[in-house]
Amino acid sequence: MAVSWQHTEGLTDTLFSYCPGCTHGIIHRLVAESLVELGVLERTVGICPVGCAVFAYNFFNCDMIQAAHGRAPAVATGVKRVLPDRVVFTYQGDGDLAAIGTAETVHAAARGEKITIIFVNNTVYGMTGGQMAPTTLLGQKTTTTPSGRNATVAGFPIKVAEMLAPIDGTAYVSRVAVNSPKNIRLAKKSILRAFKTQLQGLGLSLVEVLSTCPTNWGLSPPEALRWLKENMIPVYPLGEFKTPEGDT
Amino acid sequence: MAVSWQHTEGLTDTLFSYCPGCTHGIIHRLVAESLVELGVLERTVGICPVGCAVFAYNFFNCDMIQAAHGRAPAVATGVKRVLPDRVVFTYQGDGDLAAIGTAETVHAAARGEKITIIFVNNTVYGMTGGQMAPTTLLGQKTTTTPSGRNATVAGFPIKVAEMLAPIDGTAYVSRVAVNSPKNIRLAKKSILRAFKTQLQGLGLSLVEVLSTCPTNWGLSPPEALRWLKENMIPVYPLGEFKTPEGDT
Amino acid sequence: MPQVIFNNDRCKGCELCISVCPKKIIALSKETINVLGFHPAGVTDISVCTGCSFCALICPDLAVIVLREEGDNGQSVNEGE
Amino acid sequence: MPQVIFNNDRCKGCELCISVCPKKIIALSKETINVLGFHPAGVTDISVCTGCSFCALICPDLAVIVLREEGDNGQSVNEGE
Amino acid sequence: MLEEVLIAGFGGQGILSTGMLIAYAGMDEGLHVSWIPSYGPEMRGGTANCGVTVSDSPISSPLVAEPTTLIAMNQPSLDKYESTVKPGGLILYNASFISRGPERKDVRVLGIKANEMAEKIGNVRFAANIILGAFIELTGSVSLSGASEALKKVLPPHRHKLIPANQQALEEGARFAREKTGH
Amino acid sequence: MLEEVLIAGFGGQGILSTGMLIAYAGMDEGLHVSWIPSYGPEMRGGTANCGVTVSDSPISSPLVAEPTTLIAMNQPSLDKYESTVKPGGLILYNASFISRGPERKDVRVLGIKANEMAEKIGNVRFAANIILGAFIELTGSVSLSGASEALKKVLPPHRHKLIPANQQALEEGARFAREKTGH
Amino acid sequence: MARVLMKGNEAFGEAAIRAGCKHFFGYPITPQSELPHYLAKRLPEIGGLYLQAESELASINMVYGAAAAGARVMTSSSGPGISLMQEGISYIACAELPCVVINVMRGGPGLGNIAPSQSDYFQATKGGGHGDYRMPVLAPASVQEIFDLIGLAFDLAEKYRNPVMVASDGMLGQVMEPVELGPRRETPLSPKPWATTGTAGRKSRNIINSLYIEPEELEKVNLRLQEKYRRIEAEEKRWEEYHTDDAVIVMAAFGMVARIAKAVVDRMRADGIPVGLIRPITLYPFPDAPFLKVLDKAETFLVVEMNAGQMVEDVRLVLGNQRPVHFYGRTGGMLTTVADVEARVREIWEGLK
Amino acid sequence: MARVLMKGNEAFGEAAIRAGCKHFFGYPITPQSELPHYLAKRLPEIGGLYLQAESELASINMVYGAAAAGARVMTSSSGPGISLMQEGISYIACAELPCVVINVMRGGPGLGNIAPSQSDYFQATKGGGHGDYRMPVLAPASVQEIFDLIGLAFDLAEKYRNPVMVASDGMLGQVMEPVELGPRRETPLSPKPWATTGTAGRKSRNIINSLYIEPEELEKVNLRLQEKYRRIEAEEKRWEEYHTDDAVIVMAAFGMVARIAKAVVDRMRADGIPVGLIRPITLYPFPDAPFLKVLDKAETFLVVEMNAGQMVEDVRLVLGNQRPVHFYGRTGGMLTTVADVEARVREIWEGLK
Ligand SMILES: Cc1ncc(C[n+]2csc(CCOP(=O)(O)OP(=O)(O)O)c2C)c(N)n1
Ligand SMILES: Cc1ncc(C[n+]2csc(CCOP(=O)(O)OP(=O)(O)O)c2C)c(N)n1
Ligand code: SF4
Ligand code: SF4
Ligand code: SF4
Ligand code: SF4
Ligand code: SF4
Ligand code: SF4
Ligand SMILES: [Mg+2]
Ligand SMILES: [Mg+2]
Repeated sequence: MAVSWQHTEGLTDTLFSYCPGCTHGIIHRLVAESLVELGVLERTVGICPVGCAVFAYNFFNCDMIQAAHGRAPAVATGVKRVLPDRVVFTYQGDGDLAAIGTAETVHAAARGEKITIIFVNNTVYGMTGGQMAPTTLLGQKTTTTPSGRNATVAGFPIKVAEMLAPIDGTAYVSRVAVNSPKNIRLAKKSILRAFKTQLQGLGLSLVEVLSTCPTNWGLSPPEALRWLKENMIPVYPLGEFKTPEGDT
Repeated sequence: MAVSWQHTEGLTDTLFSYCPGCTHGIIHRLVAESLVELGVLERTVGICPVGCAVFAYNFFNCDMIQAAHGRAPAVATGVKRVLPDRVVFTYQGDGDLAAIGTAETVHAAARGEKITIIFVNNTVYGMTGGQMAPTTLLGQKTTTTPSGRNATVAGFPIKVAEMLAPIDGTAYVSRVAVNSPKNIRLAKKSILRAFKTQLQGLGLSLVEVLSTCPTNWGLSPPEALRWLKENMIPVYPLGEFKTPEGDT
Repeated sequence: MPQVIFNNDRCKGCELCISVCPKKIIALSKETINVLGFHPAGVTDISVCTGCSFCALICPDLAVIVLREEGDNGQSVNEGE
Repeated sequence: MPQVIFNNDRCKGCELCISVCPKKIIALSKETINVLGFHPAGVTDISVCTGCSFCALICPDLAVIVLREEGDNGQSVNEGE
Repeated sequence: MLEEVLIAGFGGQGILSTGMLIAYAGMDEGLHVSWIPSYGPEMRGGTANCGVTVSDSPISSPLVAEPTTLIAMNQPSLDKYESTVKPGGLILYNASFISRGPERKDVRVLGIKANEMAEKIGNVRFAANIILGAFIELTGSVSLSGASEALKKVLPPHRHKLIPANQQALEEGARFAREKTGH
Repeated sequence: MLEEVLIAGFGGQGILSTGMLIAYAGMDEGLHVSWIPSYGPEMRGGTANCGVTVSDSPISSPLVAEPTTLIAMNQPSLDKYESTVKPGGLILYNASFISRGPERKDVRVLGIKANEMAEKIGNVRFAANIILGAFIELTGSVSLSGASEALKKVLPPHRHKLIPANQQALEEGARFAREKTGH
Repeated sequence: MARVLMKGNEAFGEAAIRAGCKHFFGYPITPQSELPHYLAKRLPEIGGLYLQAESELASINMVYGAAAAGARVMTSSSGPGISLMQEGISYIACAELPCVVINVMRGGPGLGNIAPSQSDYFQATKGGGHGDYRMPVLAPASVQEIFDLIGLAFDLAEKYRNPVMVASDGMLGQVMEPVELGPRRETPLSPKPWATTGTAGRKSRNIINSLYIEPEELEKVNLRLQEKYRRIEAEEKRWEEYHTDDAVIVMAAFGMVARIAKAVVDRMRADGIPVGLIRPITLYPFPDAPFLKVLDKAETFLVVEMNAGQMVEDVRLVLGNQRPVHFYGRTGGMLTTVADVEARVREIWEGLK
Repeated sequence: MARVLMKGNEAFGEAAIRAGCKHFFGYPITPQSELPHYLAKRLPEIGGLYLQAESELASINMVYGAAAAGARVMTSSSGPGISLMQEGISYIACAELPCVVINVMRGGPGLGNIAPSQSDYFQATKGGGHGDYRMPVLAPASVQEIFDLIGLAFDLAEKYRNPVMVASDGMLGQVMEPVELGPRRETPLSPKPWATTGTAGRKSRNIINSLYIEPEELEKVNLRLQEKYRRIEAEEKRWEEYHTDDAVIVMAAFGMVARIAKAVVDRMRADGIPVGLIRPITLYPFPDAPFLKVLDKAETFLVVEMNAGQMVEDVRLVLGNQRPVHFYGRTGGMLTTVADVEARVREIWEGLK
């Protein structure tokens, strides 16, 4: 019998620190599997953010660096410029990447850093208790938008993939979701492609992954998958926004 | 006889601190004239950046705040949220706005702050001695790209107007130049329009103004105008990228 | 027949596997509480399992392994929406 | 006839006005040095001045004022490229 | 009088609000009180705990490192905190979730199948209040009526209709403790 | 020996490199030297100045607040710094640009129409070196040959063909000073 | 007056509102997040503004703008976020704008952890930003005191046109304690003729600035600032004394730790050992008077902190080498307990005999 | 050896290259810009990397990454930019990464100006970032000494796995002075088995981290750091003494100011007045020994700084109240001149008689 889905050596045995049903775990697995499939695990350096994935250094089975909130792309730049033949990736939440880390993200993109960014969009600050993120949907209730995000006061959601794709320097930009087996398979393909782009030295690759935060959304994990599909995907459409072959 | 071009009361009598032939002075005049024509000068608060325009508080004849490098949009946000009926503008260089201030710029845009940003793109850090800016052209020599900007090392120019126009929250985004009488007239129209957008409460308005830095470009002022036309405009095309009526 | 192995000690009882199983043959065991304090998931009737692996794909905690006959790829990528 | 008034004390001798004057009637006065230490600009032959105001438009240092007849708008916006 | 209570269990078991009931009751009785939750990413693991201090003199540190009473709502909590209880103190545990009871001999111990009792009242949610009732009965540090009163402040308005059932839970717990210990 | 020179004028008049020539010459003669420019946005106004110290003992502060010699290349510089010169010191100024000479009576003063002299050699660019030649002649703090040598280090390679003309400027300046002051 | 149970972090928020603060700009960080949560709810109710900034950098610069525009304004954060505000605080200090910054301190350095700590003492009191500036730093020791000190913080900020920091530790932020709520302040806020509100109705332009390109001018500004700091040092030192009159051993501790120290004083006195406590309420200006006052009886001092010994430098600066200054501290969020401090005091007492 | 005229800022760059540094990340700021200009040119020539970051925040975090990857790495800035690096420096200190940070100090606070200053002393020595960390701070007084101290800075950084700051003032950055250039260091850099370079060829994963969520663990880290700082304090204090043996008045000054003080010593001694100078070369660890050593002769001390009196606290901490400690300083870029300091010394001398 063949093992079709198996624990990957790209991950340690350590139990994830995520809440039950939080899809951060799925994304971890896809990234780890990709590194293993490409045979680059032992020359990979990963950068974890500040956010629920802050403990990712316990999970990814490669050398890892924990970066200051939002600065992972700068840290990755430091690593990649010193070790150009290593595979370098960051794993960042929406608060980390799209709020406090906006400048580092845009400029790593503009410099065409040969790194891969896994960007986990769950529309909230998970770790700190469900505050509004730059990606919070209009009308969405969070601990800091108790009556729902109101554009007049709190502004509009930021569409990261759309913002970064046109920047010269990015080579691959996509948006995927991990709300269904099908989308998980597509997400895996996209993540693989992002790392391949890095290996080819083409520029920055970024995969925005729509993810759930059942805890702070106040939903059961299966409800959260549904909420993602019904509310997030319409605002954050899936697809490849830029490929090395040309914008799509 | 009618005075067709006259010292505007939007400016003080203080002599500009800019180098001979630096077009910062033209942009100052256009902004000041606009504030006077709209009759809002005495309810305007301007924010100056860190850059050659750091002394703008000596020149604009209205209340002024000097902001930390790159943070003018955050400072403007603080002012506007406290005094929503005032006209608030920032005047920022490319280092200030597009390097260190990237996050503040993008987020003021995403929040749809009802402020006007005058963004002076002169492809270098003027004040500190002509270093590379995010807007430096590929191949352009600066004090920190002595052999010309090389994308592999130093990345690609950032196109600010193009990056900000698609962000929900911006209402008016344009790019103009002050290299000729004709373009100066068009620039004036655009700046007026930006302030009108603010007065209508429609969201953030930004005018990117292509400007010269004869000193750091190592050119005479007339040569600098020509260099702007021949080298900058092809990379940074002029036009309105977003208007309240819809993207153009 | 495919085999679906649940690692009880990793399961957080999130029910995502349950929600995607096309055959509705996964359930939490209400009686057991695992080391983590959760009711772990398990298969109720393996005989109808298609080996589609949706359960393993969606499990965020690496608590599911699916074994199936060589050559049987379960459902295709385009399914499982 | 239009009048073109140069404020010598503000002029930095940058020659931008010179470069845009369609009639090429502006020059720096090589003899004078103003308080700022520059050779200030001035009109050499006002009789051919069109009153287009390009000089005033482009002067970055508010050193030029153009006076012209009512109703005469000089050149239009689309000129002066 | 100094009562330092540590309440620990899963998130969702009403740990934090149970602690608040004690604090409110104590406050209304004119005592010095403090309440402090564990905070941060431990939440992620689904555990929750809080420390409540009730005292007749000002409280120096609100953190409960050596509780006089431990209320353990699940096995990991009991395992983790059993050893910290002050000698002579009290351990109350939810026997519905805990099969392996405490081993300490120098403290009073009472296991309560609180879930089962709560379900009888109508909802497992009341389990924590059953144990709280027992705590009040056994320590007398606050009054049952004080805790009952406090429900109004602690429960959000849309749950106020559950107050009677919660009060019943407190009383059931108290009665159980009285019967069980001959208190 | 302690010579503290302040050289001031417009940007583009060769202020900074003239200062460097003194510093290099001093260094090669085994003296302690330092050179420091004014820096920052004053540049924007088109002014430039630098301070050069040449001394036979270690230099405490390279900043020249009270120069022993002021070399003023334009009117604003002379106006600004005239009063700072040490009594008994020296003021050299470019009379081509400066109509209102210094008023101090307690210092030596020499005005040089350096632009005109430089144009004779072929380019106004040599004006600063003409004044430098005069400075060397009048103070002897460094040698003319030292300054001539230093041209190689200070001028960028593509200007090395101008070295002879620059040397001529130094000599003209020295000669002028000699003649003018009977030095 | 109503006696309610309130969380420290919420008390910061409510106290600010009661002090007339209507504008808050901040970025979430544990262990202070209940503060923004509270204000996100409460401020709109009173017609105020809660704005979540994109970062602490943005927060502090929004505060700069709001303060320039004349508002009573506050931000709040913890260790890493406060570090990011250092440039902004230096600007605010130089531009002489009033504002309140709350630091609910957590374990450092680096990302550290979110457990209580007092390890940002130096940063707060000596100036973590560049240049010669200072700001009053207030350290509440109970939820009730938060109300007093937040009010004071705003008053000092406006009186001196200076940023004021309120330094708490994570424990105080998280604890719920009973508080008596006074009435909301009805007094009109002080006029701010310097605010940049537009020139309408005014003769001259207002400019908010920290750039003084001429050294002469910048020195003048610095002299004015230093003169202000001397005034603050003369007028604003605050502290609490607890059984110091006849104390042979005098402890010094601030914030929550002082409560632990108080319990130790009680225990020791119960045993007849004359121990006292000085609790600095202002960390800057540091209260020297209570230390100098006890010198006739006090033989030795013990500073207790949740850090590696930072305030101990200020105590040493006051005492010189007139008396030994001992230190006891825990770091990384480990708590100083009554038992541990007591043991240390007993040890010192034994040594004295 | 070649004697060349070199600018302080360029010397920082050349010295770093000679110390084996091949990676520089920075953001322009006056008065240190010639440093990036120099390295932008020189580093590519030797196969190194000059990268202009989008901000100082990015710079310091690129440094964090490059140091984690095992490189000898440096950044440089001035006041406002250094303030923006405080969070990053705290992270680097906790993650124990070696790197060198240069601060060419300018007038503060706020935007201040670009004139020379020493007003970031507290920030550098007490920790401007959050948490209990320290870093060695070296203060060169001449362009020549820049070469010595940059080499030392990298060595200390790697020996202790700690950030090291080199604090200069704008004057030293701008001045050109003759220097003798030693040979470029050929010694291999120290091995860094802890670096995150990929696991290939290694048994276990390397992790660079500053998060220790359990207080017990974070306290252990802090104890280890404190132990390291005690070691640094024991082993790395450096200073220069100038005529201190028989000095009745002892001055203390660092950096360029110490040269002015030296000139004052010479002038006073020419008049037969026994004045001496202690020049701390390490500002942290602060050299106490030379102060204690002179106590039998020295009756009074004078600290001279280009700030409002920051190092004076460290001198007072060393001396307690054994001797009066006077202060003379200028701020905002105003320069302490030989004449002014001399006047102050004479005044003190008169007072002694
Ligand atoms: C400088 C700084 N500011 C704030 C924080 C607090 N903080 C920790 S995680 C986080 C946001 C996390 O949200 P996100 O990046 O969306 O990740 P998620 O937890 O949702 O996966 C914040 C604000 C911090 N650690 N450092
Ligand atoms: C935090 C900080 N970093 C760096 C600087 C130095 N600095 C002053 S102006 C400037 C760049 C100015 O360039 P730009 O914004 O393009 O304006 P320009 O002078 O070209 O008009 C820099 C880097 C500073 N003052 N503060
Ligand atoms: S808080 Fe949200 S994002 Fe974080 S682990 Fe829990 S569910 Fe996931
Ligand atoms: S340096 Fe450049 S941008 Fe600045 S004033 Fe001069 S010409 Fe203008
Ligand atoms: S493999 Fe498919 S059918 Fe079988 S249990 Fe898993 S999800 Fe259900
Ligand atoms: S998806 Fe995984 S963790 Fe969730 S219930 Fe199923 S087996 Fe358990
Ligand atoms: S108005 Fe026109 S024609 Fe007349 S001087 Fe000016 S530019 Fe020349
Ligand atoms: S454009 Fe203005 S400043 Fe320039 S030369 Fe003409 S008048 Fe003078
Ligand atoms: Mg998130
Ligand atoms: Mg620019």
